Amino acid sequence: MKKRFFAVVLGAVMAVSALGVVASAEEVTANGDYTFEIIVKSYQSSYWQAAVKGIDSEKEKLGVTANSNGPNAESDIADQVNMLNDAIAKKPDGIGLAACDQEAVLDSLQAAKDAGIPVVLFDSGVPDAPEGSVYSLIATDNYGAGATAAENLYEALKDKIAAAEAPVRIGEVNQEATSESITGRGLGFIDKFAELATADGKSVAVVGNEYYVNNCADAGDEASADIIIEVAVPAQTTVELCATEASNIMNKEDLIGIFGSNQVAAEGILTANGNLGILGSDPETSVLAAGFDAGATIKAAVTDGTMFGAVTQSPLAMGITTVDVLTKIANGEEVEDVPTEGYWYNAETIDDESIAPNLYD
Amino acid sequence: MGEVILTMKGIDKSFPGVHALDHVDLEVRRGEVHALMGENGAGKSTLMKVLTGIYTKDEGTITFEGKEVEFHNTREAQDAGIVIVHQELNMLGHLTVAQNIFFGREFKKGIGIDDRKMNEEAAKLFERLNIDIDPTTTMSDLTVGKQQMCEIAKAISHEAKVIIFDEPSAALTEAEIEELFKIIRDLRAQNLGIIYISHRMDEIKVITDRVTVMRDGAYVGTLITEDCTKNDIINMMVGRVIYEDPKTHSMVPEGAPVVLKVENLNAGKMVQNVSFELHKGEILGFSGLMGAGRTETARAIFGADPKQSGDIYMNGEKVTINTPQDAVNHGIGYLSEDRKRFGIVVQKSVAENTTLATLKEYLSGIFINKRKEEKVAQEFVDSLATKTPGVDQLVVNLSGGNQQKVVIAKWLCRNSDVLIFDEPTRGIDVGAKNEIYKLMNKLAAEGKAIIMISSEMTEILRMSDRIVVMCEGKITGELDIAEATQENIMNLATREIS
Amino acid sequence: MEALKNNPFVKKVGLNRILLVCVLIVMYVLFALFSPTFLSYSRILSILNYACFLGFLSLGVTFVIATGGIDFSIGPVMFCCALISGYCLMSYGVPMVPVMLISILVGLCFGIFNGYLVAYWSIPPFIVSMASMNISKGLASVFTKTQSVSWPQSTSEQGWYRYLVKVGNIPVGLFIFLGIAIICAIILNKTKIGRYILCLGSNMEAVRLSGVNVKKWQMTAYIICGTLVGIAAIFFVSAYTTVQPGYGDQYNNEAIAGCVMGGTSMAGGLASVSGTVIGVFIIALLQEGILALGMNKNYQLIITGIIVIAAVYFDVLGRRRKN
Amino acid sequence: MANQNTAVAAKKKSSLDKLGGQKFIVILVIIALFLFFSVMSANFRKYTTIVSILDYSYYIVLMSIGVTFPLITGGVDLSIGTGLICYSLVGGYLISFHNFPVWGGMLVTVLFGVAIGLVNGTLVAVMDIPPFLVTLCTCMITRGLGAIIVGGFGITWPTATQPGGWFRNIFKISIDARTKIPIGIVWVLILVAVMSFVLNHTKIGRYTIGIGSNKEAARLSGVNVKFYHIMAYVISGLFAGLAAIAYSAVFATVQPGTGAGFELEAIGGAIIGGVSASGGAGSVTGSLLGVFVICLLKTGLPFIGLQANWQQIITGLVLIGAVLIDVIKKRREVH
Repeated sequence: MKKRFFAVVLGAVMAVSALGVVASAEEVTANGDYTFEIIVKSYQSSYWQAAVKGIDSEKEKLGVTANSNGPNAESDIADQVNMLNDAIAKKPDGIGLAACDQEAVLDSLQAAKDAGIPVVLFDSGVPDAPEGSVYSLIATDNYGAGATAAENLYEALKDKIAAAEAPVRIGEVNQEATSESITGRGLGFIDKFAELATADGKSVAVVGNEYYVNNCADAGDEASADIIIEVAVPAQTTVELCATEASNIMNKEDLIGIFGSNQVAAEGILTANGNLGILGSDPETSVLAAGFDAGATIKAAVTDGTMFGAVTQSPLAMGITTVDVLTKIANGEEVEDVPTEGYWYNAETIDDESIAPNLYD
Repeated sequence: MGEVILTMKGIDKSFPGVHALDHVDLEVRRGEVHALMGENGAGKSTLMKVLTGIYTKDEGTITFEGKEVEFHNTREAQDAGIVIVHQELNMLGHLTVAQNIFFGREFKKGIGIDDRKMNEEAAKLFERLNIDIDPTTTMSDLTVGKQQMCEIAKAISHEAKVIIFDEPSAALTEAEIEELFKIIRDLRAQNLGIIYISHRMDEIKVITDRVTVMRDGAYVGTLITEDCTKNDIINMMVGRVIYEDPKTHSMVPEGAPVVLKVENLNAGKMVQNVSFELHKGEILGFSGLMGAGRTETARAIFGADPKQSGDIYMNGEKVTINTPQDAVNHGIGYLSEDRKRFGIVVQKSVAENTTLATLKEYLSGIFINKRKEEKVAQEFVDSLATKTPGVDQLVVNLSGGNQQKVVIAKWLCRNSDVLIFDEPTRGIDVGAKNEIYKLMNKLAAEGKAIIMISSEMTEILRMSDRIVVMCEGKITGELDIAEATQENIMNLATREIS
Repeated sequence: MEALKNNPFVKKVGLNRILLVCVLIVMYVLFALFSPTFLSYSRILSILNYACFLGFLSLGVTFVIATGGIDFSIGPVMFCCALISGYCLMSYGVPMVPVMLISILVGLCFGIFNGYLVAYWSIPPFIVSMASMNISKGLASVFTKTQSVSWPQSTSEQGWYRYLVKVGNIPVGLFIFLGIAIICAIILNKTKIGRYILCLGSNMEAVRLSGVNVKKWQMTAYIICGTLVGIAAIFFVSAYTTVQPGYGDQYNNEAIAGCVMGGTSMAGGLASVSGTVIGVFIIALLQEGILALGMNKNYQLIITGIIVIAAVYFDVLGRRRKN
Repeated sequence: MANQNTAVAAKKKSSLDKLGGQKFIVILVIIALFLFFSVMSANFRKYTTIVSILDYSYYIVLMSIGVTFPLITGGVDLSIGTGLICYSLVGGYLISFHNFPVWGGMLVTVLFGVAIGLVNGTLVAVMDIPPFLVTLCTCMITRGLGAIIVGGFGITWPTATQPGGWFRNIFKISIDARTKIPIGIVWVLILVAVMSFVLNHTKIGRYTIGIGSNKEAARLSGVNVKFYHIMAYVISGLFAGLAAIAYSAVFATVQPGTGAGFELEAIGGAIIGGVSASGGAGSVTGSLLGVFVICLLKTGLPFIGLQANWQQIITGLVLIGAVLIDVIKKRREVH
């Protein structure tokens, strides 16, 4: 049966089922001519375009209608609220939503509930959503995904850290300090890294951007720490400012690893490395960089070893699952929350069947 | 003097409401400097604009070098060899002298402009003209006089056969005028035809060969300069002796109090040590030629431009006037010569313009009481006989005379004691002029003190109770209306070359 | 056409404005035809959400453009107002009413800053805008430590402020906006402030020579604009609750577009509050309509751009014909 | 005689003007900033940091060279920022998805810029619409257009190791992983020299200044004012296209919807460098220097540990300061 799928979808679903993302392997069929409205966070980024791809392929498979839209940037909160209201006004059989902001959509969720339109949230949750408005959460665990990066990076750097005589530095570049997904990844990385290091008897301090310093589990003491995690956030979310912040950290002699928490930040690190040339895959001779998301540049960097590895989430699978869950709700079936997580990939695993389909250009 | 190079015959030109040129003739020969004279508004500039293709003529013929010609723009005239040195400078301040001279016809070198050659050519021109200007200087760094020289150089660089000088000396200093004359004589020696427009009688005697006089858009006559006297020319210019009820004596009652007194006012080079008194109920005429400093004096008194020194007394009390606000608060109103730029807000209605200076009086609470505003505006429309479909009409749609009335209404509304009329009838047709005159007389009779700046002799003689004549930023004389004649005013207004 | 022009009603209301209303209606009908759900009431509410805060911005910039100036710092300044006041609310526990005053005050301060630089220091408005755009973004980021601020939800204790936009299904915001628009129209057309602002935009020198303190009134226009931007900030958060530092630029374009579309001339002197209101509704309608047709925001940008150019070109043509 | 007072020779130039005026101050500011950051941060002094600063400044420098022309005519071009992204997206899209050779994509990028410049110029010069509004609208239009054409995806031009990656060496030659030669600065300087020549020694430049200085006088001199007015915007568009290539060469992925704000850095740089906001005056070299002030602030402030957001506030104040010099100078001249 899987052979009927497009090649892309095939891989994606394999990956998804292999990792138990879809609760069961049961086949979804649409019992009617359903119409869904699906709103992503930003219509203009590769990550979300990949999600839209998943939505489009699945809707064709199921023979339902799913209209996807999204604001131009994840910061256009007002635009997304308008889109959501617009979707409610169209009275679809269900709405899929990746909310840009947890607070701004609450009224609209209430309106959807009042109108009897089921909402499925994907990518990001809305903790204060009105009771009964959200039927299912296909959540990406950003905090966990950040932790995944930390685990892998720590594993590779473990020996170097253990052997270090002077304090060493780990960098982290976050595009901003406002959105739930970025801050989740950033804090997940910091907390996990600190946890692992502390378990090995090392002390950790977090310095840099106030938000991350104040919100991590333990900011520690810079003067006495063995490991310093330095967090940088640029003034604007443009790539050259990310790159500037990255070069500032990467210029420090005691740096052994660095993490960029989304595509822009990871590419900023790579852009900065274009001049510095300090990144590589061998912890003894170079600085290890961990990225996030995919895109041609990051994929190329991982393949050639410039970037040690990266975490990707599976927007494609997420898109597919969203349509599946919406269809099920429309069928009148019971649905549950579906957790998704981030996958670590590096030069060896980048072509694996379970990974490759999740890496978009 | 050589053969005839340019003949204009029977040139006629009308604008809506104005017959600007009435069958005017002009003949210029090679190697002559031909003066074109006449009062302000006699039609000299219009004639030259017809010649250089800025205006198209309604009737008449222009013959240039034996062929009948008609130019459609300045470029065509230039190409034929007729160029004009403008009164107002058409310069590009950010470019250098040489770049200005050759603007629009640069020398090329490959893909670029050959600035070196342009500088050389400009230097050659200046050499030919005996002018000491560095062609690489930025234009805005030059004095007005030097800029004028550049304009002349530019004109000559066009291989000109006829050059028109439109009031070239107005902004020049003594020494510069000498230089200019030398240049003009050189050009004459090179067999060019030169038309020279000027108000300065003495210059005419010094530099020109023949004089053509115009009056009220019509041709009066042509004289050989050598054979005539200054008074001959003045008589031709002012020839018209008949004008409606001229004042023969001052209408100001004996012992009328002094309302405004100005002492030793200095503001730039155009206002030097100006002192005068203005009485209640008096119309004080300010006469003089263009650029004599009358407008500048008025603006300095009004606080529109900064002044260096001088005291102003209102009703015997010394007052400080630094901004127009101060002036208005002390009861002075100023009606600018350039209504469109400084007088009215064209996109607004008659009523809005009328109350512009007195808006406070039309406020009910925070709102403008439109009914009251319109009522007052309507009163003024009635009393001034302003022709407008209604007080909500936009001023832009009114004729010049009616626009002027709106400005007058603005100041009457303010109940100003002193009104400065700067060229009150410029651009206004004859019928409306008379109304404005009547109005001014009425205002004076009501006890307003009026300063009237006018370049029209008839206007000065008709309206003033007393006349102050200015020349080159200074007051050169003061005449009671009883003793004033066109001739003695003109004598005071023109300056002997020392 | 001539007959239409001379019709007393047309004359009173103005042909342009009637055309604008027609455009608005035609657009609405078209959207309704192509998208069956477009006529629903909830959609109208959604349009109004957007029109409200944008309307305040547009009203504000109308005053500035009336003087012949420009202010394209309004979007970021609006976010700056909402961020600083929201931060006071959420982090320092300042009560709601003072918080709203803080928002307006911040807008006012930017208005004073812009107006002072333009009027008294003669710095071109374009450059002042650029500077205060940077400064407002930076200031907001520094103040909130680069954090986005989420104002309280309707259900929380302080949530009553959200009733400013709508109570249940009643679009209170529309009434407040129209109320303030009427006040603005009164200020612009019936008070000394408006009279002087319009006149100085048309001919600053003539107004100065009438003994009016033009600098003061020029600055006043910017102050009014700043105040309205502060109000816009309140309406933005009451519709959308969350603001992020470093953004807001896109609202400049839409606010200026709405104002210019409504017949306010970039050259100054001509401004119409009712035109601005209609222009803002056109933009909000367009934004909603594009969504209803299933197109994304990009099409809205393109269509808005073309409409504005067309509107201004008709204005230019009209003036040419007059001359 | 009284008139002798007026016979003052040419206006005296201030000693500042003799040294090159505002440009001189800007050079001093650049040196001062550079020294300040170097002293404050050891990492700033590194060669690699300088290469980075240059990398991140190319596209702004190129935009500011172009926008200098409309600014000198007394206009402005706000469409260059979003335009840059739009052109780069379209060019990269053709390379990645339609098998265009890299040079072909670059050509399309530049030509697209020229086309938008032509539209701007025509609307401004022929249809008499205020430049601010025209370019505000084309700013919105290019923003939408770019995203629509490529279908919303971020576009990556070929990376250095991929076929076609040679174009990334246009701006930076890699000797090895750690040694780079910022060759881009050479091209930028050449372009600055060329455009300085165009501005000062060709008809296009001469008439651009003429239009900004006194449009009516330029028209009366028989110059085809409309054509040259359009050309100013075409140049601006052309350089936005070149800036798009610089941007694509330096940065990895071009994201649709970005680019707003780039134009303000370029215009701000030009104005700091002495372009008069009212037109007529300005120089390409001045714009170059002005942009470096902005870029130094942008890249330098993070190095001294200042919160990144202060950079925006400081940039705003610097801008006002730069114009204030001009305003005060003019006031002095009047009195």
